[in-house]
Amino acid sequence: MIKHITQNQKNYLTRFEFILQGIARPISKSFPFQNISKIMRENYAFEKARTIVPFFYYFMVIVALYRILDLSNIVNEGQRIFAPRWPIFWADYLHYLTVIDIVHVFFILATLTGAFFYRHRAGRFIVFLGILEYHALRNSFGVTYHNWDIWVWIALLFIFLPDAWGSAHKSPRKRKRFLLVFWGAQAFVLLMYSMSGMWKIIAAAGQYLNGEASAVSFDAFSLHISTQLNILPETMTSMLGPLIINYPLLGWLPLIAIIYLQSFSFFIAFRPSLHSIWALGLILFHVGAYLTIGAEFFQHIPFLLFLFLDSPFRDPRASWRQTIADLPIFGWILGYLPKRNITNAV
Amino acid sequence: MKSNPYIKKFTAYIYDFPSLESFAKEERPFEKAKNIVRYLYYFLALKSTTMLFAGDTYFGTSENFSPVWSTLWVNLLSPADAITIIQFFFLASAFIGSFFYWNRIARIIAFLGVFELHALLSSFGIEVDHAWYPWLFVTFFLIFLPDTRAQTRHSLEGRKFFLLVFLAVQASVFFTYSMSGFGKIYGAINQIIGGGMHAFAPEALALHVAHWLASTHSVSLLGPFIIDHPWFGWPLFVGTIYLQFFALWILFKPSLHKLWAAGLVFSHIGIYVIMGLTYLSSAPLLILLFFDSPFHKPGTSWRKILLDLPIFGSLLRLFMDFRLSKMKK
Amino acid sequence: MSLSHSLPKKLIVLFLVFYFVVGVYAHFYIINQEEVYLLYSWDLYTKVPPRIQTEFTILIHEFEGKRLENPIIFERARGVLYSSLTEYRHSTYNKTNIQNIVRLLAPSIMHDKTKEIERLRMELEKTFLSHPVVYEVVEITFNPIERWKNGRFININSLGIFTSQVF
Amino acid sequence: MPYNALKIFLLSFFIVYFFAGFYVSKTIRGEKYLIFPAFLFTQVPPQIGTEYTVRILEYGGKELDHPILFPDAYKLYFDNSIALPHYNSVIRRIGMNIWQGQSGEIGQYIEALERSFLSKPVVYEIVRVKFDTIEYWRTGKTIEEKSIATFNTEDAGL
Repeated sequence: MIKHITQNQKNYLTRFEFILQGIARPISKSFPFQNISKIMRENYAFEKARTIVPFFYYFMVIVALYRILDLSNIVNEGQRIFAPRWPIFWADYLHYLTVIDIVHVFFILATLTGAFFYRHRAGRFIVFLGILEYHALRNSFGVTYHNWDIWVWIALLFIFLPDAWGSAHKSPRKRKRFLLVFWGAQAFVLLMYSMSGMWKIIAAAGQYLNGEASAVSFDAFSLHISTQLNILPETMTSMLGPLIINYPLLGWLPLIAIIYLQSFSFFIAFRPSLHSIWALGLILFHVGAYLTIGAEFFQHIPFLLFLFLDSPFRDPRASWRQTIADLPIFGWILGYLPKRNITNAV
Repeated sequence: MKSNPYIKKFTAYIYDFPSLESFAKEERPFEKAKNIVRYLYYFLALKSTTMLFAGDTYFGTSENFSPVWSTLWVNLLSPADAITIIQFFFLASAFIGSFFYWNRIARIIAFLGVFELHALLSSFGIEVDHAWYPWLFVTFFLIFLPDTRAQTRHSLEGRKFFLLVFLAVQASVFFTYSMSGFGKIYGAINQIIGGGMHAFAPEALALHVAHWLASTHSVSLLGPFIIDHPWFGWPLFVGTIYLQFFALWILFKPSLHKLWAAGLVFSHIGIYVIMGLTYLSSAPLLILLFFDSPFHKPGTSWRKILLDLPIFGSLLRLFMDFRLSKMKK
Repeated sequence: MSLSHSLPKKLIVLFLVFYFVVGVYAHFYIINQEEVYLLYSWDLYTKVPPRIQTEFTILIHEFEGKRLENPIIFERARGVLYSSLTEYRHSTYNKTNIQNIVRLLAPSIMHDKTKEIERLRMELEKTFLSHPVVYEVVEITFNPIERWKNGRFININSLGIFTSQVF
Repeated sequence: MPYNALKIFLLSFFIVYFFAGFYVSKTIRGEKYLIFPAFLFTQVPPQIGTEYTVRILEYGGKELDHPILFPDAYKLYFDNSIALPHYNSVIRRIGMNIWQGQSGEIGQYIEALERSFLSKPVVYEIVRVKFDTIEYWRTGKTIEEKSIATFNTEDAGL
């Protein structure tokens, strides 16, 4: 017993230093690019990323085609308010229905171009223009609709992919650059979730200190749901909403889990072993959010699947132990435990 | 007979698909095929979530419910409950497919998801759902893939097996098109014998459009234009029949996979623009399966692609052989 | 060469920081984030709604010449008394538009701003499917859970009754 | 499953499906659950075409001053439980079978049609219409209208 205390004292000289190290270790472990750039040097990561990018462009064609099914909705919408955003500045000179036709046809043709010429920067740029025009059209009805934002930004980021397609152009420099842009897309997707989580935490702290209902209250989720359902017409409801309103406790842990999942998303950009778990979690979150408060953000799902489910940065040899150790908070706590056990044993 | 040089030459014109073993010997086709399988399930996952959003509007009304044999169990519940159950089963099955596509049980579950969804959609009213047929076939054939984890290496035999199943998946998509093309040609022959209007006549598309738009009381973007200028419709219609009928043949001409898929996607866009019909469900399959086909050899020359074309390519080969033999003389 | 000094990396980090900073800025300083195109703070469902909520809304008393026994609150009347902007199920477009008008209308009634009232009434009444509609602008206090479960309000404070006209 | 067995299975699957599809396409419905021949738009409509349609004579117990044809009655007298293109195929099948003197399989189609009336009883007739296809689309003019059967929703079955 005595021996182990002294060793602990040796390890952590002062209490202050102990706390400081506790904070610094997870941060220093996570934020520099060390981990990522080490993986970037490996060939398999590059090969994997290179197989994912074409499918982004193929899916884009599918998405563009399916927009046809939505045409009548858009036509109805624009007959009331139509205030073109800047990317469709040319809309002022044409009839509204012509604008819709042009944007949709261009979107489909642009994505088809992308499917054939995604290896060329010009091809990827045309795809970006196509989705940008469509996004602008979708947002020209007086209200912004952020569901398509992700497609625009990722298409923009992918323009900067270097030309590393042929087997002849595989210089390490290009490979790294390719992976970097790919990582940028991943980080961007995760950043959006982290921002969403960050505001929730800030608001929760403020509301808690004011003594109001906050995210940690047991009835928080049912307050969210009932407020949303109150403004729906009488015939509409969500599938799981009524259940959670009636049994508020059911919603407590899910809400905390969502905040955890969202807030630490950006951190996950540096933790490839957790990519697929986070993808699953965020997809479940989207499905759950729709079933309770009716919030629909399904446009994000392809990215969660593409970019994270089989992430190029994930080490195929990584063990479950490693994965759990990488978990935010839980992993950090666990990170201290085994070490102490070892010192105990000594 | 087999030694007959003309027959040999003729078969070479139409069938020069290398053996699957030669593909299996390489790493690339197998890796590609494996990758595509994954994205097929991703699409189902995406589709299942968006369908959730469309809600029960996707389905018919319960008064019209007349179950097919695979949804007979719904009679124990109400159709509304069945819709919920099947939607969620489809959602879960698609994600199980996405996450564990390498496991056969997961693929069986994914197939059952599509199967029950299609059965449910076919249980309203009197018409069977057509949109999910291609996916029904595809998910069914995918079950036969060898049970393999993504990371493990495969034996030559295993890869061959994998590629054969993948070829069957591709075939199932092109098969439907070929059936459709065959039906049109068969109908045209019947009509020609009967002595009347037929599919190869210049006004054929205009008549189709006029008849369809009048009987469905619908409008389309370019339909009226085709009716007023029937000659513009002729190449489109004959071209579509050409694309459809030879689709299955193209399966064995990998150099044309991408072009053919794009052509068929275009024909779907055309059908929408001219007839006002949205039939998009096989477009994702065309794009995912054929745009980056595992059997396509990169760097195939335009010459080879041209020579692979049905009819025209064969004629061209014949012509070139003729020239060659003349030059030899 | 060292990766950490490469330009693309700096650009990507810059992009992420930029998006984040603009998002934070938008959250604090741009009240109507609909103005910011393509950038967003993602502050969705940030605050937990309070247990006691106060809201301005309108109650429909008379519609198509028929007097309604139980006045309908406007959110529940969408698609019946109001045209809905979109056919989307669960869409919130229409709600935001009409609710924004009501949110401005109520205070202007309280402060007796005649011109403002005229203008906002016109905006609001344009969305009615038929005329005349007799409606009441009210301030309601309620617990959201109770309201959803039993349709009960704690308090309804009337601000004024209007009859819609065709403008 | 061994490789060769799979190969034979797959090949025979496609061949069997093809013939099954071909066979099914000859039946009245043109398809069967799980067997879809994909024979769409196989016959080019003739320039002078014949179609079958429904003409409503009495509706909700009241006789109509001007009998109304299905295209104009759609949405007014029918609910939307059947999509419009399906209505057409339903009516076409009823008409064709009556015209050819086979009333074997029309029972379910009559049932589906009658179920979709918004109000009953209805007296309607099945009309065989002759028209110039393109002219019919442009102006809606027909060359000849001939009633081939009259139904009353109150009559049980056929």
